[in-house]
Amino acid sequence: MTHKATEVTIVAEKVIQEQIVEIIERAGATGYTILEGSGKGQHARRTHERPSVAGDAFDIVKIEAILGDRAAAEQVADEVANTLFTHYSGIVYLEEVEILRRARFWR
Amino acid sequence: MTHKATEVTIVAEKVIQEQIVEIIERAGATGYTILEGSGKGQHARRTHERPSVAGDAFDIVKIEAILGDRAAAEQVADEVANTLFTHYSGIVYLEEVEILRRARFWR
Amino acid sequence: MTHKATEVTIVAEKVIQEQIVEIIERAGATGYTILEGSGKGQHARRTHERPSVAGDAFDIVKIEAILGDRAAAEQVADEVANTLFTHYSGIVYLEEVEILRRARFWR
Amino acid sequence: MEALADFALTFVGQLQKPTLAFLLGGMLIAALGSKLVIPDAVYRFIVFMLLMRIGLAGGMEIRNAEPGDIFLPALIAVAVGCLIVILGRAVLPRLPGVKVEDGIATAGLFGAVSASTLAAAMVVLDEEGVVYEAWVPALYPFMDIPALVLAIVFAGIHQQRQSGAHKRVRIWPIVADSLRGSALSALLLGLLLGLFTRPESVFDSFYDPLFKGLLSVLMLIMGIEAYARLAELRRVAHWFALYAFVAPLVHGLLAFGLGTLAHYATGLSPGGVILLAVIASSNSDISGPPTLRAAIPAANPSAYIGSSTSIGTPMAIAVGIPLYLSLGHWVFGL
Amino acid sequence: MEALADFALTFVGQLQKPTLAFLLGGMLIAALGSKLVIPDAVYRFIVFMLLMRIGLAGGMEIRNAEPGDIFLPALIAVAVGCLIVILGRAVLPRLPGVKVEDGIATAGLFGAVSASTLAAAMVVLDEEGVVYEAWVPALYPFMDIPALVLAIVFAGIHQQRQSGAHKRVRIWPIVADSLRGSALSALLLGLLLGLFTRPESVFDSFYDPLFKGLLSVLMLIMGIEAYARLAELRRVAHWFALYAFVAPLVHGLLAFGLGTLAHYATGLSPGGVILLAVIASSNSDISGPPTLRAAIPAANPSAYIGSSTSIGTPMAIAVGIPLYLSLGHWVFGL
Amino acid sequence: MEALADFALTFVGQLQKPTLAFLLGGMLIAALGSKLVIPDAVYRFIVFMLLMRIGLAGGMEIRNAEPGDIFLPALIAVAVGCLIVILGRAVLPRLPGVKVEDGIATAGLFGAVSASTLAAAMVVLDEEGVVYEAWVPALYPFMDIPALVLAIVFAGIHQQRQSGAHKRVRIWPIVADSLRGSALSALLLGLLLGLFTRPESVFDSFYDPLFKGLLSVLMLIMGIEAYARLAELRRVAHWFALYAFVAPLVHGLLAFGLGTLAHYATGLSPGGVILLAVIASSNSDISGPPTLRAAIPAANPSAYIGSSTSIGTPMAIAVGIPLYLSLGHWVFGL
Ligand SMILES: Nc1ncnc2c1ncn2[C@@H]1O[C@H](COP(=O)(O)O)[C@@H](O)[C@H]1O
Ligand SMILES: Nc1ncnc2c1ncn2[C@@H]1O[C@H](COP(=O)(O)O)[C@@H](O)[C@H]1O
Ligand SMILES: Nc1ncnc2c1ncn2[C@@H]1O[C@H](COP(=O)(O)O)[C@@H](O)[C@H]1O
Ligand code: NA
Ligand code: NA
Ligand code: NA
Repeated sequence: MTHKATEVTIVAEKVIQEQIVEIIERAGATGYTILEGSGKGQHARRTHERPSVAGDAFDIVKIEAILGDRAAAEQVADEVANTLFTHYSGIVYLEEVEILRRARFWR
Repeated sequence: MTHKATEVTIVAEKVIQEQIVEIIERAGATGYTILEGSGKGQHARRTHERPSVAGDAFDIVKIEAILGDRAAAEQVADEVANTLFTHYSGIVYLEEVEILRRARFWR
Repeated sequence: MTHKATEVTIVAEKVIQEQIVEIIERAGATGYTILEGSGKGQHARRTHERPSVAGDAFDIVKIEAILGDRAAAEQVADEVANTLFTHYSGIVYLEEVEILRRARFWR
Repeated sequence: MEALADFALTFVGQLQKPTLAFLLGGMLIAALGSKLVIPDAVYRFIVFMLLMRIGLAGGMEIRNAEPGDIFLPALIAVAVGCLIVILGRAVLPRLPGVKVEDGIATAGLFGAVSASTLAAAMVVLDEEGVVYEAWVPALYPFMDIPALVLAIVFAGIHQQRQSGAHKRVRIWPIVADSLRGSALSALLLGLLLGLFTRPESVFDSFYDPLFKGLLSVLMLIMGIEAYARLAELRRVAHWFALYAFVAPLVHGLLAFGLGTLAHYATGLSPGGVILLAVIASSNSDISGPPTLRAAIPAANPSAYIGSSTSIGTPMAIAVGIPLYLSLGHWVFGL
Repeated sequence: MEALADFALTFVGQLQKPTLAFLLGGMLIAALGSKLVIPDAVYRFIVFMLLMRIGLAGGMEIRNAEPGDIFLPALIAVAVGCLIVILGRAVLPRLPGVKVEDGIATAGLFGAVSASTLAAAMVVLDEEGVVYEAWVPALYPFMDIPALVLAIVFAGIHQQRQSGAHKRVRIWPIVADSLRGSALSALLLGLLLGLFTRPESVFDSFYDPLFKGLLSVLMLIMGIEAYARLAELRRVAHWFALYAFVAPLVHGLLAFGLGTLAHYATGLSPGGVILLAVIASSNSDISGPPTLRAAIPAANPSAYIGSSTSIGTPMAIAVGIPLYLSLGHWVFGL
Repeated sequence: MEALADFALTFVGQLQKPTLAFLLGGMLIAALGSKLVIPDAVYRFIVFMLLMRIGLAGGMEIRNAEPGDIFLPALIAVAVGCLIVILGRAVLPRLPGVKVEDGIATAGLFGAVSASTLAAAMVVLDEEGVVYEAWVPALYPFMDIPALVLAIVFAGIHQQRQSGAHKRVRIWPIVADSLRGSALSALLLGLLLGLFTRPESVFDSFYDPLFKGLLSVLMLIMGIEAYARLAELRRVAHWFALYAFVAPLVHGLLAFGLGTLAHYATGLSPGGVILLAVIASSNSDISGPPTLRAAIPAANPSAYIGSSTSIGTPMAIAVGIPLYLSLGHWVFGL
């Protein structure tokens, strides 16, 4: 049997990874997953293949956290958008997913 | 507050990455994200760990683009399926997501 | 035109990757995609950047499989949760997606 | 008979040498299920190092070479590249179960050139004390590019016939794309640097002394990959396997013959003749497959990559190199 | 007393040598929060290079060795590997707060062998001018595999007792899995190549000259990792930390003693005795953890990896190596 | 006039040397659309190797240096780092279309130091037979950190003025963050190891002999990146490009002048003066950009990275190094 939960996804510059993770943890998430990628948006395109001559701060990371509580997920999304995306690159969105082992996602 | 948007995801051989990106940009997307992976489908299995003795054209990439306009997302999916997946490996699918900062996804 | 299908996503330690893939294939999936990442959950945090001094068994992988048949997807999720997540790290969840080329996802 | 005995001896001798030993070692451990993997970044760096080394040496030597000496071997390289593809185009699609596109792409890959095979031959010749003009390895693109272009043109013509639609194959983009690939870029840059600058200090302290050791690692990788891709080969017609066994030797002998003409005509060294044969014998690993995948989408990569990596390359290295070497003994009294 | 003074001197002397200095340097900068990271691809390539170097040297020397000379040291290696696990199995689970599975897995990891510790000892001996049979480092698998197998068998037995279900632990798959791991594959392939082919040219120009320098980078990595994983250790019972402090020295002394017997019985060199002690003292980093994670899922990796990487390995390198070296001075009058 | 002729000769001479040749070669192949990529892992390892080499050499030499000799050059380094940023802060934001934050961040990056430029200069001096104190390259952080800190402080002050809010910029975290970055960590660790331990054996067998060759690969990478990032530069005001052309030379000359004072005051060698000029001339690639991105989020990275990587670094290497070298000929009669 599955349960409803909300996944919040953030695609952003690696330089703010730690700050995003902090917001996610403060909102009560039991975990998160980080994938490294590349991307193009309003700012310069970054590719993952070229050597990181200017450091890896400009790499793109995709951070996903599933929260049992939808309000908490929305809070993460709002906080990231309002405090970090004013100057740094990134997008944030929510999805409804169906989880197994519900207790795993509540703290 | 969140808004509805459509995410189109394409998993395909890297050799057609540039062509997929072109289709996405032509459809009016404001950006896209690329993740490198490996996978198995109807064709030979590729793994990301082994050295790319035959070049990286055969690596698997996952390309995601969120579009504010559902019709545009469908157009991307159709075009990729009809023009590229005739000969090249790959799958394409759509998901509804909830975005913040709506203007970010319209051009 | 799109069709409904179910995506089952598993985030887990790489050490059980082969076992997860087997479950997916047994359930009749026509393919799967694997992404390498890092993450934090109930167990120690692993990052992908540091050298894998203790081997790569502890890396985090994200495995996604889209199945035309929802029951089969649920079966994958249940089996992974019940047989593997008793001792190994990981989460599993389902999402509804809209696929093109329906036949691609039925075996 | 004597020649055969010489070949047998040469072959057994080479088995003991690091180049062949690491190649076979890689196949062995892969067959035994080893999980040893040389990281992709290291693989790519090794290939860069070898091609830069080849390019630098070639460029430094071309400074003093007579352009006339190079002309005929270069022409032979172009001719052999094209002949291989024409031959493959004529033969492969006639075999039962072989799709025309698959046959053409495979012929193209066997006409194209492998940097690792070339480097292996250079180390073998060095160890045997056989000298060659340092610009001979730099003839690589003269065979590689024509072969790939011709295969793609053949595929285009075939598709037009099928579909009736008239769509011209544009040649220059294919040539440019080949030249821009990571392998040829490194080789050509090395050539330029060798020709117009004084890279002796880094050549002598870095690129040259590491050549042999890095090649042993590359041979290990090629061996592992050769075994790993056998599975792919099993999924296509058996004719590909047969072609991959025979073609490298046929191509090498063809080039050896034409090279011998150049030996008598313009003084190409016996070592140069042997290298020309090896270049022809080799089949592209790094640069060819992506080019073909992009340009001949209808061809099944399992067919051409499987036959090239699993059988063609090991044959060219393990059998071809000793064969041309012992032919060199025989023909030129090395 | 004198021996203690000699150890103190040896230890301080080693602190100045690159091997130990880079290890401690890595711990220092990690403690200070440095973001320096040696890329994973480089780490894996270094490990390959070191093990290939060890294997090649061993293989080339075994050619001339008496099989009889090797037999007793190999037997000692097997015995020590088993003894360590039996000891750990008996002691660890008795300690308060230690889960049986965690204790068994930790004992298995400390019975298994670390390539980096072994390589470090070889460089130290070379710098001190202490000679040893080149096949001694190749005894590595004789201790490594029995230790891992025995730990997994113990865990299987324990689980059967718990669950009542009777499920036999199959030994061969574990052995095969160990042999196929990237570390042992490289070592054994090197051994084979050294034994049956003539890899002298690449050994002398590539694998051997780079050994010492690459080891310094590896030591830096091990130091950084040792500090980084202290956090994991903090989350498990303190007894693991204590065990990790004491066990490497106990194991090393045990092997030193048995090795001394072999010295008198079959002429194992003093340097060989010291290396045997180091092999016993070391605890597996690369190959052990994944094997144990797969085979003893109920054991908490933080316990065994934390204690091994954070304390066991630094102890074996920083204290163990100088200790056995000064014991060698004392016992054999080196 | 004579000086100019000497510079022209020196410049043309350097074009032939591997350092400059590989840099320009990289720009060339990138401009021609080459897909050659040196893997990120290799790039990061090369940077580590170079900085460790620089640190070790510096540390080993500081052992015997008079602290008094180092004091004045270190002070000059700090002063130049600050002057560059003050100058840039005063000039850049006045230019039409230049945002204040962008100007400040760019000035900070040009005040900071590039390890690759520094290593390039060392190899050039070595090839020219110009000696210098091995601790001069280790002055790197004395210019780098003050420049970054001052730029961040300026940005903080500016933002306060804008927003009215009073938020103090804390300096220590910025300094600590710089010291912990991968580049400075490697340099400082090398320095410590050189100073307090005896790394001669690995220095002589590994870090030093590979220096020149690895640098040639790094130059190739920097050349490729310089071209690749031109596109970014095109999206920002043209004044950044102009600044990137002129500033490295102005900064280098400033440091050359102050260094000449140190030459007469405390005997800094002519080679040391030249290196001081190069350090000032260089602009940070690896460590500066992430620090600035984190600390001055309002600044557009395309402005500062584009101008630094695409124009500033090539200028510092290709024009700056030959310029200070020929100045050295002229002023010190080298
Ligand atoms: N419409 C989009 N769809 C998917 N990913 C996007 C989209 N827009 C931006 N991104 C990702 O978010 C990163 C930062 O975006 P930006 O802030 O626009 O530069 C990009 O590099 C992409 O990886
Ligand atoms: N059912 C599926 N679920 C998830 N990923 C798939 C599926 N089928 C194919 N893929 C991905 O798409 C790639 C190309 O598929 P194919 O065209 O079937 O070879 C594979 O390598 C997988 O990464
Ligand atoms: N709430 C969550 N949201 C997203 N990913 C998670 C979550 N919890 C765990 N994970 C991922 O699953 C992996 C294993 O989780 P765990 O079993 O809790 O250690 C973690 O390393 C994360 O990558
Ligand atoms: Na060929
Ligand atoms: Na041990
Ligand atoms: Na500067």
